[in-house]
Amino acid sequence: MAPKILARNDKLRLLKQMLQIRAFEDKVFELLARDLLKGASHAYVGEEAIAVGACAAIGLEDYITSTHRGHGHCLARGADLKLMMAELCGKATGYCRGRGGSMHIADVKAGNLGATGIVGSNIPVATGAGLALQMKKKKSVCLCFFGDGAANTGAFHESLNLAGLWKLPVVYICENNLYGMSVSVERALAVKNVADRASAYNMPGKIVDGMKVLEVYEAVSEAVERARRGEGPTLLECKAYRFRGHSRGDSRKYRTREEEEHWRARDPIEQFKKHLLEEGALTEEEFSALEKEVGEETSAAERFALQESPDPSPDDLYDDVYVDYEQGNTRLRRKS
Amino acid sequence: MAPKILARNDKLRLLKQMLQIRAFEDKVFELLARDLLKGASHAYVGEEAIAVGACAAIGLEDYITSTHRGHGHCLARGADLKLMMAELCGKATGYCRGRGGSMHIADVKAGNLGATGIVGSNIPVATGAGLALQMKKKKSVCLCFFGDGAANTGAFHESLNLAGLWKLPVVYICENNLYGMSVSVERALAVKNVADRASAYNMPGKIVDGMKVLEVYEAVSEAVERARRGEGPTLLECKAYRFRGHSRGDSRKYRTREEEEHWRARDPIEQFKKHLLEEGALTEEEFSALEKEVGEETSAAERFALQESPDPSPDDLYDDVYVDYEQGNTRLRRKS
Amino acid sequence: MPEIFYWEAIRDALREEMLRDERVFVMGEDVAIYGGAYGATRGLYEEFGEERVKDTPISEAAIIGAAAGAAMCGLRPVAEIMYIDFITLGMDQLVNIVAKNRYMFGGKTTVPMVIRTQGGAGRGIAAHHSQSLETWFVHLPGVLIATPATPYDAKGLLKTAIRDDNPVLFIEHKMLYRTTGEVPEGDYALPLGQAKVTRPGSDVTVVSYSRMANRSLEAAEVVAAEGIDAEVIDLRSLRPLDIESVLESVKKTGHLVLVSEGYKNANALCEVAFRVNEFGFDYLDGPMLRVCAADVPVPMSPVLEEAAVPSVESIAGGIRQALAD
Amino acid sequence: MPEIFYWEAIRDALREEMLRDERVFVMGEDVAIYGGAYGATRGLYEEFGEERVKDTPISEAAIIGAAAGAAMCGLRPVAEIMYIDFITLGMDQLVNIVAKNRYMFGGKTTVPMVIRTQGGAGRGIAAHHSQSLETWFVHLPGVLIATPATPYDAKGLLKTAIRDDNPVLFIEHKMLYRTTGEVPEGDYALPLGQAKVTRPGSDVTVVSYSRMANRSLEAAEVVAAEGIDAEVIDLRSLRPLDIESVLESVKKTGHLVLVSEGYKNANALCEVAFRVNEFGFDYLDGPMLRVCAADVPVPMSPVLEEAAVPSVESIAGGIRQALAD
Ligand SMILES: Cc1ncc(C[n+]2csc(CCOP(=O)(O)OP(=O)(O)O)c2C)c(N)n1
Ligand SMILES: Cc1ncc(C[n+]2csc(CCOP(=O)(O)OP(=O)(O)O)c2C)c(N)n1
Ligand SMILES: [Mg+2]
Ligand SMILES: [Mg+2]
Repeated sequence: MAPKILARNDKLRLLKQMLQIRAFEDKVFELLARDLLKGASHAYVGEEAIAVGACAAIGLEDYITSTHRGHGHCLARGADLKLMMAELCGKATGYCRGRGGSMHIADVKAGNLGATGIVGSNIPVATGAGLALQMKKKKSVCLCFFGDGAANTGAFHESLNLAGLWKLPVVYICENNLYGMSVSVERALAVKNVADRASAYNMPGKIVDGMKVLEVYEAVSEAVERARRGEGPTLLECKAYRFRGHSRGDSRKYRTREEEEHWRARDPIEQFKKHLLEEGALTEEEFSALEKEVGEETSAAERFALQESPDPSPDDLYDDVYVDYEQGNTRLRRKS
Repeated sequence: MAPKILARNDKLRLLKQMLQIRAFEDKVFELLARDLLKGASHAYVGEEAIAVGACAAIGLEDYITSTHRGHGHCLARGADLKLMMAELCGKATGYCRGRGGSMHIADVKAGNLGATGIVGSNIPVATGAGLALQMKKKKSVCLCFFGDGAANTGAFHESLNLAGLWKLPVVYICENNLYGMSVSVERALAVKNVADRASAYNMPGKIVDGMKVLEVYEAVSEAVERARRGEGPTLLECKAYRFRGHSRGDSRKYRTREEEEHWRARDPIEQFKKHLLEEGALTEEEFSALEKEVGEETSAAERFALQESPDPSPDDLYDDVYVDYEQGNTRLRRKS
Repeated sequence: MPEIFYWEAIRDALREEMLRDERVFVMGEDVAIYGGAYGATRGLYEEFGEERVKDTPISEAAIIGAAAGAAMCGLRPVAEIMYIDFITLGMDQLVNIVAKNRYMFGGKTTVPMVIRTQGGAGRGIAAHHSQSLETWFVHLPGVLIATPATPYDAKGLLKTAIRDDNPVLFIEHKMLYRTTGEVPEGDYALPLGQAKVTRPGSDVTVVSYSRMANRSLEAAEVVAAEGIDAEVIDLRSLRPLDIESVLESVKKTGHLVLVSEGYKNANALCEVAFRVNEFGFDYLDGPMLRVCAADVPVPMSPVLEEAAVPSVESIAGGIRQALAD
Repeated sequence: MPEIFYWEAIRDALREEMLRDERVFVMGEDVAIYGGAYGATRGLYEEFGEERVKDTPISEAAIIGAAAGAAMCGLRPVAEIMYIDFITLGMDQLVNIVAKNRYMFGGKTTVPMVIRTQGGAGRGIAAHHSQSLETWFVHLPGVLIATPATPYDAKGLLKTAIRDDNPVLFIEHKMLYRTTGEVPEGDYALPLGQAKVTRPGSDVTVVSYSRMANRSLEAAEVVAAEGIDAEVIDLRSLRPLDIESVLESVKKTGHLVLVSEGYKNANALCEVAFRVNEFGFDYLDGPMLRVCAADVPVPMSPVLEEAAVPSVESIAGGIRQALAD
């Protein structure tokens, strides 16, 4: 079954999401620089096509799991910019009431099982989500995002083996941005491509141009359909590049400026914009209007986070470690 | 480079080792039944050709790592039956002074880095041994034994990736006896063969008839030579069968008696004996003499362990947790 | 009341909960056809089929992590880790996902799952199959911990664990599976966090859990013959911890002996001691005393193994010493 | 004496030991080209090359296990686990191989390796990057544990750790890398297991380690202004544990406050408390008191994060309360 052909509106939605991710992260880095935002933030800039293309292929009943580089997944899954920004700023109004920050945004009810600070650690979780969907006899799937570095973790291996064995409805989407922090794929992965490992788990593996949102969309759609048909998981490797350093303070001495230029010339937003202009689905004016709209949304998110949102109260520190129990000073008790 | 052709004497040595393993374990199970030996013992019977064939391919400067099913590796690596039996009986004279028992025999100085009770957990250790050999610019190798079940652990994946990446001199020898405890390979491994995974780590993978000691010897010799040449690791999968249950008390309801019969008809000792008889390297009389010799050695080992060896003293309980420190009642102190 | 085995109590709890709630399922190594390394899932595969009783590959991290994912998506997995020694392989999933997701995600998700595992020495199977590692998880917010010592407690606490919306680490003891005890027929659930005074006494309080709770009781009988009247408390769960019951007892006795099969150094029961120091400082007539496993990897040799963990005699010795100090 | 950064002290120790002993090498994630997430291996790759400074894949179990294998085969690896939170991924190797092989194999092998890692909160990087998990390893026979609070201790203890034939867990603190302190030039090594009295005092003993040792010192100055003369002890290593120094101090002061950034429940310092109870029961004029991290996953929000770990103010509060009790 071929993926659904995207209507013009859908395509413009994808473009907008990509712009949102970029604008959001530009803002995040501005706030980091101004010390208005604390913590570590890993930028997705350059990789927008992956999350956006992939999430366009699923519906409300499906799930995703995210990574430490999760803003893109979140936004593409339909997150509210305001609640996201509030979360990054550690505010009570954020997705996780300020407890998670950039690396731990989740919105389980909306199908986002969460980001994680431990590389590879959501791969088993996604696999378990797939198991639940299979056991409940749902036609739903889980998209599992992870990096090239994560493909060398034990969790990757154990999970993909289980999914291949049990034919779980999970699409494993490796975002190969050529580096795990400072270590290049050639210096970390014994094989050339992560997708080369698919055969070790009895699932199809495919390399996708991760700088092209429609290619990602199509590949993920196909894998999703396969999973919905009960034929099991797929391993997709989206080749891409992170334009920024691994995190703030990374001097990027492990890669050349030439390499960066080469990839910047393949900017996924620019490519998609060009494509849409060429097929007549977009005009320059419409693009500018979109950019403006996104800029305003981002500013509104900033305002919401920094001006309209309270910090969490230290009094709430102990809330919600457990369901139905409360931590007193001497004893954890079941609430009555 | 082809493996060294084995002289008649060498072949008889291999035969003897296989007989030793079998006799030793028959004795172990007898002692277990008579309650003279405590703990868990995992029998290698049926798989003797693997350890014996593999260890014949290495020399004194090389290493092995073993598993929970380690008696065969130990004996093939040249262990003293007496010290082994004493160890299984928890005696002070055993390889590990009675602290390790069946699952933790080691003789590091003689090149056996030890058995382990945690499935898969010696795969990283073997990989580190390979690293040490490489860094010391030795031409030595490490043979890493593990089961089919271990091929689904995270440790397997992380280790083989590292070894493939760094071209470490390690030969990974999977003893595929069709089951991990009660779970058949088909119900645990997403692919048909463990060797199919070699390509995921950029190393050669090969399936070997694990019931034929000379085939194992040849395949391991080739992999060892490759490693000595600095060309990196190999993954060998030796297909075999454990004739006994996983451990005592296993009713083997996960497999059929027909399947057992089928494999018993391929007994590695019988096959090798037949081969040697046919090529005129052995007579029935010589075989009987060998069996008798091995029987006597085993009895001597039993005697040594049960009659000539003291239990460890509870006073030594705290010895050797640390080098150069002693544990007093209140404080761990550096010995002066 | 019928007497049944500890393993049967666990099996019955699983079975009844699976009948009650179709979201409950069992997964782990050798839990289906084999029925579990210690037989605690025997018969479930035959009754419920592989849909709900799942043998897994040897992949502890994936077992725990997949259970977590399934739990977040509405199921109620009971995952088995065959030996607590192997939980180290799924430690990241347990510590960083299972225990933290709810809080870290702002209280907006639940991870209702049980990890059944077992620990303890006694079978001569050495350092990789004999540890008692519960202390680590007492030092980890986010999971509840049950440590039943009897068939009755095992069944009642496991039912509660399965019904609880929090992740529960359910730690059995390998030497208890073949012990028997009275268990009422039919459904009952026991609350987590309620210690049980298994022997009332007035001279000294002995606090323990799991197999050592039974040994402590035996030791109390030994010293009873010498005129020492020990009160024995089985904590039954390590989180929640019923410190009130301990305080109440120490208030009466003035002496406290802690007994655990975990390594001595920084043993979880030091927490009990600390709280007694905090909230019952004036109750104490002498130093608190502990009888724990030696700080060594559990040795295989039966002679050494016996010396490495608390025995009835060493517990009795501890009780005597507490009163002598 | 020159003042250098904590990260430099570590780097210098590594460098000097690598020059001294060619068996010493460094491996871990981003330790080579990047120079370590917190810069503590900067320059080593340039000086020693990739032969002895090895970037690894993201494979914590393989890092620890391979270091163990290499150590058993005669090298002296210094493996880096970037955050102690990730040690959970190599937990089996650390617990079941590194810590046990020597004893389990009858004392006939050694595993001379160092695992360098770092813990602690303070950067707003939340629950997966802010834990202080040392307690687990205090409850694990077989590894020594260093927790330096100053550049001087960091350099001297790391040298000892590398030269020691035992596996050593060397736990740095992420908020200390950019603190400075006086460090003599050239070679010196500090013994493990010797606490340091960083402030003599007579009213109350405050025991801590790592970053909290420094905070405790600040808190002591705060209460000094109120007339409370606190003695502050930095344990510097958690195994061996210098309980004598603590006992000596408590004998003098009669009061003990324990300060740790680890979770409160079953915190490793309960071990110190237990031993003081055991060997210094009569020294105590009131309950021992602890100031630890809250029993919650460390939250990201700066407001909550600050509330979750001991602050100078909360430590000062603890000291006051210990004297009020
Ligand atoms: C288990 C673990 N090890 C190390 C780290 C530190 N770390 C954070 S991100 C990262 C690189 C991850 O690489 P990759 O999976 O390719 O994702 P990317 O950052 O490139 O998106 C590392 C090493 C971590 N967070 N978790
Ligand atoms: C990590 C771990 N999980 C589970 C076990 C329990 N166990 C012991 S042996 C075994 C089966 C191992 O299978 P395989 O690797 O094929 O080796 P075999 O026993 O067949 O030789 C299992 C599950 C263990 N010892 N370690
Ligand atoms: Mg990457
Ligand atoms: Mg097997």
